[in-house]
Amino acid sequence: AEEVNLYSYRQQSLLQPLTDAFTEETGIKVNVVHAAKGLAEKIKAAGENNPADLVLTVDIGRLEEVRAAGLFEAVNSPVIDEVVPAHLRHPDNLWFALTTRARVVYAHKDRVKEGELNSLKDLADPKWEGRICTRSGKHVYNIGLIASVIAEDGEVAAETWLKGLKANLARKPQGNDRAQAKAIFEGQCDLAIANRYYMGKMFYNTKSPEQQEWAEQIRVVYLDQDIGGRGQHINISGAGLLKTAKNKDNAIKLLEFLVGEKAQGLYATANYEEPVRTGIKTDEFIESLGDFKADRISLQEVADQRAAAARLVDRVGYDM
Amino acid sequence: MSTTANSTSSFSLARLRFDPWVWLALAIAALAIIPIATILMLSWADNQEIWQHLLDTVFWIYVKNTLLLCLGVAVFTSLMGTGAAWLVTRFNFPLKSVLVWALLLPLAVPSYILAFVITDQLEYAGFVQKTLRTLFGWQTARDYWFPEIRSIQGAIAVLSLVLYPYVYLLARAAFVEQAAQLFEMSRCLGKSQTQSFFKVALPLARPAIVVGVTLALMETINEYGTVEFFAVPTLTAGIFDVWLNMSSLSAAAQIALMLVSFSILLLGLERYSRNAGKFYKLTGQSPAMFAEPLSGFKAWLATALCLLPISLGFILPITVLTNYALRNLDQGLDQYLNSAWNSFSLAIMAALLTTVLGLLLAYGVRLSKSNKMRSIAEAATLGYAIPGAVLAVGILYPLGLFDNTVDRLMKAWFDYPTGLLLTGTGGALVLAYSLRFIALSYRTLDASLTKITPEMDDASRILGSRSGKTLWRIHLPLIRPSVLTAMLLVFVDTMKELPITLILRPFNFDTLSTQVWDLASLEQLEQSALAALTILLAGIIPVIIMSRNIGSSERRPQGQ
Amino acid sequence: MSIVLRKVNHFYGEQQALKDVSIEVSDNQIVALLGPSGCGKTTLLRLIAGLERLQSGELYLQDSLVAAPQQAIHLAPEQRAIGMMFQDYALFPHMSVRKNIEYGLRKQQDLATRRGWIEESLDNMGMQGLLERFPHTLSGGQQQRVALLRALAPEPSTLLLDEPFSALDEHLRQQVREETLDVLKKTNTPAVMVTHDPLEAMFIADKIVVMEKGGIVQNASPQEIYNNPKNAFVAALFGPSNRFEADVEDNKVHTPLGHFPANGVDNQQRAEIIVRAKDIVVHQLENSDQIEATVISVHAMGNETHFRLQLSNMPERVIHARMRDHWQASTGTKVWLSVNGDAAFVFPKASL
Amino acid sequence: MSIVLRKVNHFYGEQQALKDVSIEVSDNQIVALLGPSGCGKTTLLRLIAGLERLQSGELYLQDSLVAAPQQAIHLAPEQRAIGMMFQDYALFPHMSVRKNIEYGLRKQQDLATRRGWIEESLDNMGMQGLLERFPHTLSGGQQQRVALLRALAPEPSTLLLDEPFSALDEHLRQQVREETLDVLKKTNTPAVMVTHDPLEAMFIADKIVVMEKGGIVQNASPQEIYNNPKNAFVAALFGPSNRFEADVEDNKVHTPLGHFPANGVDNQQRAEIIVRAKDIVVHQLENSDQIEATVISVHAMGNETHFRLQLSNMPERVIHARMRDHWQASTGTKVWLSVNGDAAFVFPKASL
Ligand SMILES: Nc1ncnc2c1ncn2[C@@H]1O[C@H](COP(=O)(O)OP(=O)(O)OP(=O)(O)O)[C@@H](O)[C@H]1O
Ligand SMILES: Nc1ncnc2c1ncn2[C@@H]1O[C@H](COP(=O)(O)OP(=O)(O)OP(=O)(O)O)[C@@H](O)[C@H]1O
Ligand SMILES: [Mg+2]
Ligand SMILES: [Mg+2]
Repeated sequence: AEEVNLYSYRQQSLLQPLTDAFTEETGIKVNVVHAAKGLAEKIKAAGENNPADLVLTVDIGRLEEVRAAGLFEAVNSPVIDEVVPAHLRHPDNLWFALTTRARVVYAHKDRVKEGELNSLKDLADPKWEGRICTRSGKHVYNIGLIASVIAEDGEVAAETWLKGLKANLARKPQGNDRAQAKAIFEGQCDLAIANRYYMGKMFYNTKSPEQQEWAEQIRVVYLDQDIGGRGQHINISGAGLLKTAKNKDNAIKLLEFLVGEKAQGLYATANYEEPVRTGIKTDEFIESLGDFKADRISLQEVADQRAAAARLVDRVGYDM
Repeated sequence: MSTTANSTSSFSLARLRFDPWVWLALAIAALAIIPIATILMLSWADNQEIWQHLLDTVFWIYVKNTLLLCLGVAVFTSLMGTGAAWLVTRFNFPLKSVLVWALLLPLAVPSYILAFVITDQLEYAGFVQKTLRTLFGWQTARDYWFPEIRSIQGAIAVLSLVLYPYVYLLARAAFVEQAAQLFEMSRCLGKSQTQSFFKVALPLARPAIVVGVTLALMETINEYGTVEFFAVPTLTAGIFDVWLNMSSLSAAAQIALMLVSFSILLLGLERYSRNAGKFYKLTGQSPAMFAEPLSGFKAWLATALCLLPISLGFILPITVLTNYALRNLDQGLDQYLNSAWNSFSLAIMAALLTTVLGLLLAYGVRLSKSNKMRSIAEAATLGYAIPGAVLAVGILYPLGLFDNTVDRLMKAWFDYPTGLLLTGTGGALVLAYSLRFIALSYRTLDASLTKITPEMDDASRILGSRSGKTLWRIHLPLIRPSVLTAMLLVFVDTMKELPITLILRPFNFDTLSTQVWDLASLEQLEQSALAALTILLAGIIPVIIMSRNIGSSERRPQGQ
Repeated sequence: MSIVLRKVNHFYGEQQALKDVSIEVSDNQIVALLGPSGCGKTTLLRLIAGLERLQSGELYLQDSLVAAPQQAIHLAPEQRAIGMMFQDYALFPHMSVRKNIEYGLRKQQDLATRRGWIEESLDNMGMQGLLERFPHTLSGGQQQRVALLRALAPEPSTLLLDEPFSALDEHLRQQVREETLDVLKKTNTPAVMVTHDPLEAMFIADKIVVMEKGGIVQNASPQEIYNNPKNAFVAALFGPSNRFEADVEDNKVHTPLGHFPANGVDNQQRAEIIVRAKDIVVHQLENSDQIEATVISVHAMGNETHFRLQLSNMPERVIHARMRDHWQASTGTKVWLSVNGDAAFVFPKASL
Repeated sequence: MSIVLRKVNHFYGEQQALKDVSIEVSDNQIVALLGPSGCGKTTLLRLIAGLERLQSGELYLQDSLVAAPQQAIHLAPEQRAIGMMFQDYALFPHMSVRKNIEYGLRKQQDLATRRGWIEESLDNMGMQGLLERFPHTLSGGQQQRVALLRALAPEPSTLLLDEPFSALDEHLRQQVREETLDVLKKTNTPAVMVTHDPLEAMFIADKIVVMEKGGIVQNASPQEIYNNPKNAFVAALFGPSNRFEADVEDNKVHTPLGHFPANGVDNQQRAEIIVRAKDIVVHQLENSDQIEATVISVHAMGNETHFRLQLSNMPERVIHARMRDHWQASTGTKVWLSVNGDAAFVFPKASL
């Protein structure tokens, strides 16, 4: 039977609607292994017999890991070339983004005045002392964020900034992004750093209605929007094709499907991420959060600073 | 004072030549050492720069946290485990017959789930603080003091709650098997119950208790999810940071080896404790410890003391999860059933295989009477201290090599490619679980075997039974409770196991814990409550089976 | 009174191990418990020590009631100040010989003063240099001596010993026994001692309690027990003997070994007759007044000679006789036996 | 030859437990091992059984070499067809009496045929109805009998018994002993039996091996051992005795009990003299030729009377004497002693 095999860092519940749609459209069966880490090693260990065709990830770091191991091969697809902008792609097309994910600031609607916070830099301003919450500095999302600051301003400036941010923390970094929203709701802090799509997830959460309240308290602040500013930092979810793939044609079909209109629409409405494809109708609530200008820095450059970012977090003692 | 100086001093292949059991044990040990050896090879790189960075910044904090965590867990698990075991062995009090096995239940709770539930209840927005606020009219967190939940203390509490059953199980087995006569003797010599406990019962059970604590600590140092949840960076956090964020698998392997050496230290302590108290029951036929009835306040205090860890470690999470599960019943039932089936069958296979391997290993060590052989076997169990994801990598490479070699040979000789024989199927999972959890089965069974006086072997062999038959007819029946214990531990731990399953599973393969993870990692644990609940409930079954068996073996020596 | 036991019964499940046992041990008396294996000796000691709960009856120690199920009294073993030595020693396997023996010493003080005694006693009992050894590296007899010393060390106010010398050879046994008696006498400690050796019991005990099947058969001084046994069982305790049954006629019993006075057993009643082997005299010269027999086997037993004989008038029966002298008779030799008229013990047959 | 042991030494760590031991047991011989506690008897049995590895020397069973460290030969215990009864029984705690005894029966067939024998033997040994009991519910003596039956049941080609009767009372002991001997003789099974009772050894053994401190002192027939002991230790084995030291003068030794021929010990050499208690005759009438003594204590020991005496010419020394008759002497009575001239055993003093 026609099939394609996927190693995915993206959770099954998010991926399944997409693969189901793909199978329905093409008749190609999609087999998946989901994992949190170690897939690169799994591919390496299997050598020639590696059964996987594609790797899907939810951030740039994991993509880089596989690429650095030399396991990806370039994807030559006019479809993808057309849809995915260059800064969201590896220079040699070894990987590319499927969606972007803005890492924004959640601010309490009342306790933080509109316009009071504008840029990432502002988070280091002593006036926020004891008012900011974040998750661990070592989380991939924050590593990506810090790496982007290093890529943008250099390590020295980044360190000063991170120290400032650390000094403003209301509590030791802990929990996940949603937990930061909750902390704002509970009054432990007024600002938090989190991915924007969580707003959608909380807002539409019928199983745990209390999360809707959390979301309602929050105003999303896009950073560095002023003209000449770097733009809002984004991370990506992405994919790459493995050198040892056995079903290359199907794999490319799947990739093209994933950047296609239908899949991109699903990403936007089911997971509230920003599609890489332009002109996709997104969710109403997300739309109500407003539009933003995204950082145009090459993600490869950001990814290159991840190790430096991790060390910076240690040096600053961000998590301690 | 080496007690078996005559027999343990020499280890030579010549002596082993005739004993296939010892060779079998050696082979099992070799198999189990492979992942650690692989990690050792992976660590073969110069990471001076990373180490310099770590030493300059967070390394000592990692170490301090790891040690504090271990210290706390050691203290609490040994207190709770030993205390509860002694209470239920020595006394009768209300509900005891239920508490005896219920005390094991927290074992079935994955620590990250307990962490989630406890935090959920105790943090600022949780039930407890909310109630306090309404009661006392406090407004914000600044109006009152409440212990920080996401702290090392919290991590210690949660880990101790799920890990104390290791100590409880082993301590209880030790107390039950202990010759009641020695305790009686102590009292005849004028020592009170309490004194007799500390001077006779406890020292005699010490090797078993130390084994329990050692297991709990090995599990603590490899723990990642929970400590991350409590925002306590330990060496494990360091491993993943170095591996994933600094992209240095070799440096990660090096830190992992530090954990291994730390557990070598633990095992050294254990060995010391055992050698210092190396003894056997001097006679095989003394009645078991009998229970004395408690009355009045003391009786209810005993009940309450036993109920405390059960309530926090099991009843609380199961209540919370049931609550969630009822709200989320619309999850895909098919997928749930499929995962449940996978989990159960894997756990049963792993429990059987691991117990058999552990038993053969322990018996081989016993037969060899050699301290070197014992060291080899212990080395084989070190993998337990390594975080699962790292161990999985250590298993992946050799398995891949094996698969590819077989494939190549089969292709060359028979033109029949076998592909990924193990890594492509559930075979790798069962094998990996066994290699990881052999520590559990080996240590449990070994602790139990050493309590059988060698004279039993002597008597059996004089009566014409070979080693194998002796194992079957003498040792197995005598250590049956421990065999069941080993199976239970592996079963429950396999049900909970996540990192290895995630990495080694074949395509489209889910277990209950991967299903829990799928949603939990999306920060929606509530929605996978049914799967989580099943993991917990699955723990009850073997616990009950086992309690019956321990119970019956306890009744037997008591006669009447 | 040091120990008073009143009307004690004990059951293990269905099985009755003690039947209506009453015993008194007065201060500094040494009592030997004698009886066949399984008759309840160990059980009795365990009850006195408080290791088994009394099921019925009463137990006084030093004149105070320490156990009485009716009144729900049960003093814990550690509060009875009793020393006990178990039949299978129950040495603490995790302690050295020294630690084992010192275990019962209550205070640091005791320890200091008793150290010397411990070392000396070990020496006297032939166990030099074993102080730091662990129990499982000791031979059986060495373990037994350690167990004995452990029981003696705390100078208990009453001592219970369960076959304390059984694993020792003659020599050592004598030595250890004397050592033990010395200690008991010096400290005026009453003791109850189980032994299998009737001679030993006679040698050391002020009083011998003979038990059978859970009950007490006779409780008297060694002399009394030896000379006036209460029944056939007791009479046969001391060395090999021959047992006959016969009906009493004319106040006499007729046995293959001769006619003996019925000793108070009524005419027509069935009687048991015990003739101890040592009371039979074997003659090598024919004497028609005596009983003809043929030698089956002769065993030199140290300073005695043991005969197994076949009576000519009752060939199916083996007779045991024991002579002090050395004989070199071979199998098949004819001999002639005589028995003193008062050497036979006659009892009414116990109706079972 | 059933068992041949050649030049065996055994060490536990530093400690030497056996010194250059050689023994031969011929087919259907019963050998008694006699010796003080800790002299290495159990060790010797364990070596023969293969439970300890031979460290030096050679061991043949049924004329084939089964253990020789030089040649790296060590036959596993289960292949030696040896039966062994352990000093502390080593019953399997999880098996009933029946299961314990049947354990060694190899085939189902054996089982069927031996069932009857097992039940009968239990009956004969006074253990009716205990077949389904577990070991820990048995009394000490009952356990011992089960252990004995377990060793006998598989009809091993050689039997090793470590104090098989020590926990039994006189009566039972005799009964069980005879039962055991019967089995051994019927099946022509050679046996090595450890015992602490020299009389028992004399009674049952074809050969007695006396050990001391790991070495064999004498290895001979019971008669020989009793009448011609090789050294003072052996001479003193059989019952209480008195030991003296003296220098030989004029081929005589002078002791407080009189002058005895030096028996081959050279003049001027130091000699050890053993006079057995039973060889001393106690007289109540003054006789100036005899040795004056004062009674310290008198013990009636069944058919004998044991005296502890103080010699007037050597008041610091206690003398043991044993008379067959019943005496009622009180402490302090003066008595007169005589000893047969040939009753003393004289040996050159062992140079240590
Ligand atoms: N736990 C028990 N359960 C059942 N029966 C028991 C138990 N303990 C002892 N018995 C039985 O009670 C009786 C008395 O046992 P006890 O140990 O007192 O005998 P004993 O006189 O000490 O014998 P021995 O001289 O052989 O040691 C025996 O018949 C024994 O089988
Ligand atoms: N495992 C051991 N380690 C060290 N010494 C030992 C060990 N086993 C026995 N011994 C010592 O070896 C000597 C001989 O012991 P063995 O058990 O053979 O004596 P035995 O003659 O059987 O004595 P008993 O009559 O008391 O049983 C003893 O002094 C004993 O202390
Ligand atoms: Mg007894
Ligand atoms: Mg011995």
